[in-house]
Amino acid sequence: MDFRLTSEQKILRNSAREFLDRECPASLVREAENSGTGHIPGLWEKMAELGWLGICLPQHYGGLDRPFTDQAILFEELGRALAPGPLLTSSVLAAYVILYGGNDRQKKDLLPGMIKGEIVLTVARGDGLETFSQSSGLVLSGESSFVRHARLADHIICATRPAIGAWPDTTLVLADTGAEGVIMTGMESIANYPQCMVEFHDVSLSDDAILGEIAEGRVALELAVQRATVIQCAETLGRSHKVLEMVVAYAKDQMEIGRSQSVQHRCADLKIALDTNRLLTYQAAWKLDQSLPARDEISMAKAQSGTLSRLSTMTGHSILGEIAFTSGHDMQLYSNRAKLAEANLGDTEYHLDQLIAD
Amino acid sequence: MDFRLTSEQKILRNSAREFLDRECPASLVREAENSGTGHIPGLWEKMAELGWLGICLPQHYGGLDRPFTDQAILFEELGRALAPGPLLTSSVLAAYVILYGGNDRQKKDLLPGMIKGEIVLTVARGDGLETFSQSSGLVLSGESSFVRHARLADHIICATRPAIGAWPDTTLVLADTGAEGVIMTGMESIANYPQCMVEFHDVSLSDDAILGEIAEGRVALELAVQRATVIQCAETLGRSHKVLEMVVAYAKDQMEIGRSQSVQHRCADLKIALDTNRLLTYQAAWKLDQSLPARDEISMAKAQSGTLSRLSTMTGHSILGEIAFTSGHDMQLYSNRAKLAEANLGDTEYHLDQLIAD
Amino acid sequence: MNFDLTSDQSTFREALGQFLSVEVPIERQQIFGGRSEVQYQFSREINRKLAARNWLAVGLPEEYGGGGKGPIEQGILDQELGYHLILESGACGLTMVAPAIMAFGNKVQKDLYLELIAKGEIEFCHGLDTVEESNGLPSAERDGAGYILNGCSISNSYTDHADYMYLLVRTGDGFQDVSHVIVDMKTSGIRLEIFPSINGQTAAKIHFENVSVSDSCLIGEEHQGLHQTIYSPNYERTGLRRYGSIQRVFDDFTDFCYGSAPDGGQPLAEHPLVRHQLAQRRLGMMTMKLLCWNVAWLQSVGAVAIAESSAALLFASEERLRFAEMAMEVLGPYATLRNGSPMVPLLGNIEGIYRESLNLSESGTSDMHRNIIAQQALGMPLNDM
Amino acid sequence: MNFDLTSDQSTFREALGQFLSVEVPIERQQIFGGRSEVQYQFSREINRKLAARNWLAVGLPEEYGGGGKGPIEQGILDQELGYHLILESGACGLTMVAPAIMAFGNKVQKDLYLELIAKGEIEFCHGLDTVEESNGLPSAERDGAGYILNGCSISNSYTDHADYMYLLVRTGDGFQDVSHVIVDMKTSGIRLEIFPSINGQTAAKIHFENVSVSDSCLIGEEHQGLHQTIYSPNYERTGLRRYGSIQRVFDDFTDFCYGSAPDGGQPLAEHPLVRHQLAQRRLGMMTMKLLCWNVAWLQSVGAVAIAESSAALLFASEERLRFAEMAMEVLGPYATLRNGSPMVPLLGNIEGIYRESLNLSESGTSDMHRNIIAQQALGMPLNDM
Repeated sequence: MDFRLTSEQKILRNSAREFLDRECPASLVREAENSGTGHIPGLWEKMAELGWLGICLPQHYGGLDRPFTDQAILFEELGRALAPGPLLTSSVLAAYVILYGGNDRQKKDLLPGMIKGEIVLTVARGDGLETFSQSSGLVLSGESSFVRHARLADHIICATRPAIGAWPDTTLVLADTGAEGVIMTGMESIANYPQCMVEFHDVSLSDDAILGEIAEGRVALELAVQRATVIQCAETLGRSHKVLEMVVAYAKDQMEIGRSQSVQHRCADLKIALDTNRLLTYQAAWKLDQSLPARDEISMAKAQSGTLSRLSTMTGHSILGEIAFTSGHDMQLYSNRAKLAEANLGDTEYHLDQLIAD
Repeated sequence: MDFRLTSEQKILRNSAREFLDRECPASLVREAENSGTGHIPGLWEKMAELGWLGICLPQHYGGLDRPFTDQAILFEELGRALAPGPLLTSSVLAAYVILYGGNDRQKKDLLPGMIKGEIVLTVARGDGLETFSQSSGLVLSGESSFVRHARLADHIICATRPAIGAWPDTTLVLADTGAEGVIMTGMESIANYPQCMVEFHDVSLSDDAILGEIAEGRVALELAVQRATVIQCAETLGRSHKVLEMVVAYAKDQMEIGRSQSVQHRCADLKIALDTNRLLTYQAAWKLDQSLPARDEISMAKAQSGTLSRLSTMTGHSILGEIAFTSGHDMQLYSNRAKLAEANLGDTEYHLDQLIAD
Repeated sequence: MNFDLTSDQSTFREALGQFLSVEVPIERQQIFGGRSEVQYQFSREINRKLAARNWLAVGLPEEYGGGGKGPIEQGILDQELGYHLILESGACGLTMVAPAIMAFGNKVQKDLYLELIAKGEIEFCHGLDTVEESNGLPSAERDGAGYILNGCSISNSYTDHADYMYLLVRTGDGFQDVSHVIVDMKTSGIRLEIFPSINGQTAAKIHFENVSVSDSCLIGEEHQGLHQTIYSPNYERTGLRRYGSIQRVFDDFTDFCYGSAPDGGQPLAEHPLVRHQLAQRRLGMMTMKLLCWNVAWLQSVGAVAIAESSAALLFASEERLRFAEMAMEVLGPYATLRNGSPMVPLLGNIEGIYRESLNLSESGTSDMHRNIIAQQALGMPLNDM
Repeated sequence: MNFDLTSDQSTFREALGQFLSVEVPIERQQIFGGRSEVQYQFSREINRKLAARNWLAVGLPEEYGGGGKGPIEQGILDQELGYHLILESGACGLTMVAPAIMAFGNKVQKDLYLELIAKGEIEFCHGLDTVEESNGLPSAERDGAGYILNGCSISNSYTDHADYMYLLVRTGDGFQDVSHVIVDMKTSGIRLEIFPSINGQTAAKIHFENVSVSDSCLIGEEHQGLHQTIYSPNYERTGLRRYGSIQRVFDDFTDFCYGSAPDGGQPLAEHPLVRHQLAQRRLGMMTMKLLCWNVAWLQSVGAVAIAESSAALLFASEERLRFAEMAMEVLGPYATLRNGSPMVPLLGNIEGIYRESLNLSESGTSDMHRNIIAQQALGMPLNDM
């Protein structure tokens, strides 16, 4: 039993924090929010140079091949800084789908470019997509909503449903965002988060577009979702931790508030929830690193992550007061993003349901 | 709109409080708890003399014929004092079943004696009882659990189920506790609350034993349950109010505790819950007094009553500390009874369900 | 006891409902989280139309252009305006300044302000303490027949539209030496620093630099500010306006849950957990309503309702957040969509009310309200905060 | 990072589980809410059998009869004993007194007490401050080569069985002038005032009237009591014993919900709300487990874990109550039944754990724990309480 970071991990954490303090101030977060793309290319290139986009991917694709736990540590810091860009979408969820579901050529075609930051990937899910065979080859149709960073992406990994008369299970295919028949409509969201409804009007696919085999995509998708879920928890953990730091700093600065027992007790409750989430998140990450079954541990971490999000939002806004309600204050950047994270990859209700589904 | 008590009602409240302060100290509550019967005959007689057992019943049966709201006021005080005896069971639930379901002769036979405290009634419900016709007459069989004050009661009002080959709806019958075939087994409960599992082994009933008509007992039972539910809320309200008083008195006495913001804020939250419950409970009582539909209002009051109970228990025990955990302290008398009240006549979950059943 | 309106009050409520259903098209109702100038101007127009019927200041005496009724009628008006999602233009003047002038103002002040307030012609803002500064309030130094104001104050609604500001100023060295004044916003030396809020509203810091005002700005006696705040009947907010608006979004949301789901599937309310949460919040809405009406009723019998007002405002702030969180959870990712997006449910009002609900200290901090309840209603001693 | 036991630790845990499954029949397990003398004596017997294997004081050095292992093994033992619902006889000596003697005691004290503790031969109780009295602690006045104790102290477990008491006494006039002593309960002048608790346990007030003790009762230096309390590693409670017992009742309850209902109907877990609540509490149990193990692990690396211990104990108190309330609610009136009643579910352990859970201050008040976390972990200033 050892709940500490290794010294290598501490270096990773500290260097990430230093980099982000310097390169990703709140002003840049606002700039990304107002840009319409939710993306800052200059920052993205620097993160790619640091190897962050491939931190856990195999070295022969250009990755750093570090343990999965390290990715969680990195995303704690990214969450803390509210780093913009398709980090979770492209470098985690999509990357793992390719890694677990793609064939060698697809990995070689996509992963090195993604790791270098030159290719951006996203994932379209839901029950609205299907593929079927025509004489000309495979055809993709239907629509998917909440496709993150779709406008920025080069390729969309589409999880297409098993359909009567077609495949018996999920088929994963790659669609180019520029292909004929792909239509994107922006979905205005909290924090101006960049996501789209994407329609596929009988988009023709080459045979190379199938990730793995027809009707065999479910396992790869699930493995990728599991990892992305833990990373989403780590991101929330970092974000919530920063909220506690803001509140405590404010309370120490305003002594009348800092000495208030009520304020202190709310901070203590947030601290407990944070420590809990850290233990739950790293327990799940460690299990994945050990290739142990981790479904329940992941669901526990993500379920508690929603509770943590809400508690940090309420604690922050109630203690920081009305000023935190103005656009100029950083707190609202955190509380708006909290809702995106909470709803992403299954919320508290969903993951509690997973815990008793048997 | 007028949320005040009338001056008559204030007199009722004050005189009830004075009487109970004098005649029903905590020592008597403990005596009742340890007696095995949960009953103090001397106190019972005095309450009967005051007319409390028939406060809302018609004058020609010996009742005081006061508005239903007055019964709620009275039970706030009884709850506050933890007054022992079959008050809610006999003088409220059973009395209203007789009033709404019985024929003139049954009312004359039972209500005056009940009001004088000479007859004790209880009610057996559940799906386990049935009546059927035999050549010799009506026969009652089956078992019912959680029959309150059964050992003390003279008669048990049995709500018997509609059964295939028998009646299409609930039939209410009166069984004598001394009749052949009636077997009672005590159910040891929290706070030594006196309740029994009662078995009826083919108990023969006279035709007079049917309350109202065969298969027509449901409405009377529902009306009685509605009123008893509001009265249970009032009882909880009084009990919870006393807990707040104990805590505030303790906090004022121990200035270090009284000045604690955390203690004050917990007291404030309990105060809000109390005020809320008072408004909800009297809203329901007032609607019943006005013969307005009150189902939703009753369910809201009882649902919030459970929340109030839990809050007062937690507030009391957490502020009063370890001493409240000892048998010699009054707080535990309150928290144990809170659980009986919470489970009685539908708990929070049940009444929330009622609110959205449509 | 009586939990109902009188028949006159019911008639007023019906007539008002009739009026609003005609006058307020759905597109002029507030979209939560995105208050706009258009909506603000529309609310002033509605106010003037209400005033034409003597309904706007329904609780003020008729001689000042009011309706000559009481706090119950005022509560009915607030609740209905809230339910029709009209922005709170004029609210500061009607619910705070006018009662204060009635109770403590002189004849000149009554004549000067009350009718204009009653007619919806002037907008007030309310100056609050600044937390950051030790002193918290602007100072008012005697200067001949007037005062010179220096310092700053915070206001959280419609400061940029306000004609006048009602605020506490420090008129002496003692802790209690504070007084209420009314200041014309056009007076020279006043500078606004605007802070846009995340719901489209603006907060502002008002800086006073050697602002010269005459004696006549003082409401009541000098140094009586705290006394006025504490002992002014009808001064406490009932919260009925806000309650009305939250109830409305709750009702819309409930209807939505009983219709088909955003993805076209089974109604959300088919799920037992959703129904259970709807029931919990329905109880919360009723609680909010009763606590707010409790304040209005206390005002109607001339009682001071400080702790009761705190209970109503605190509960409403917390219940609004509970409801918003619950609705966000039930709608999942759809709840993160804003008005204008494809697939957005309920005009984006759930995302909007979530952001509104983050303004937890809108009507005072939760700590302040709990302190008030503990100390005023339960007689507990002062604590450290 | 590593969230697992070493293979040696796993082996120990398995052997212990094997031992307990043989030695502890179901009827000797604690019935919640009704702790009895029989159960207490049984737990002493188990302790002696564990001691015979060097398992009881598994964390103490072998030279004192311990197992020579560390806090992780101690945690395994606590958790398993808790899970088998063995009463906490000996716990005060093992988890509080022995570590203190190891850290601050002299050779004589080590020889005198440690082996007896390790063998389960002596029972300690712990004297706490009395809230009611301004001073809170008994006074110890110098008297030749010893002290005279006067005043009183509170103890909440097995005081009537205790051979010795470990307590803080006031050894000077300053706030910090307090010292730890061990007092033989048979010393003349000690009088017990017993307060039966509602779970069958007894609390006691221990009165000291001119109790004469020798110098040798002092643990470490005079006036070092507070320092010892704060800086003693391994001193903080992990809460694993209590966690084990709560997890056990939760597991039993979960099994019960998946079987047929008390009234013979569908399993309670068929209801979506019940399943949802079971999932919430399952998460709560995991949280409790991780927070407790976090303390044990910190102890194992020699770290001081004051705030972490407070977090674990506070969370466990609150989670126990949440679980008890939830289980009471799910079982409805059946939950109010006590062991022995017809139709009672789970030996009445739900009604019992409800009453146990009312002892919210068992391991310190929630205010105290939150103060510690805010001040020790977050560096916030002292507050008024």
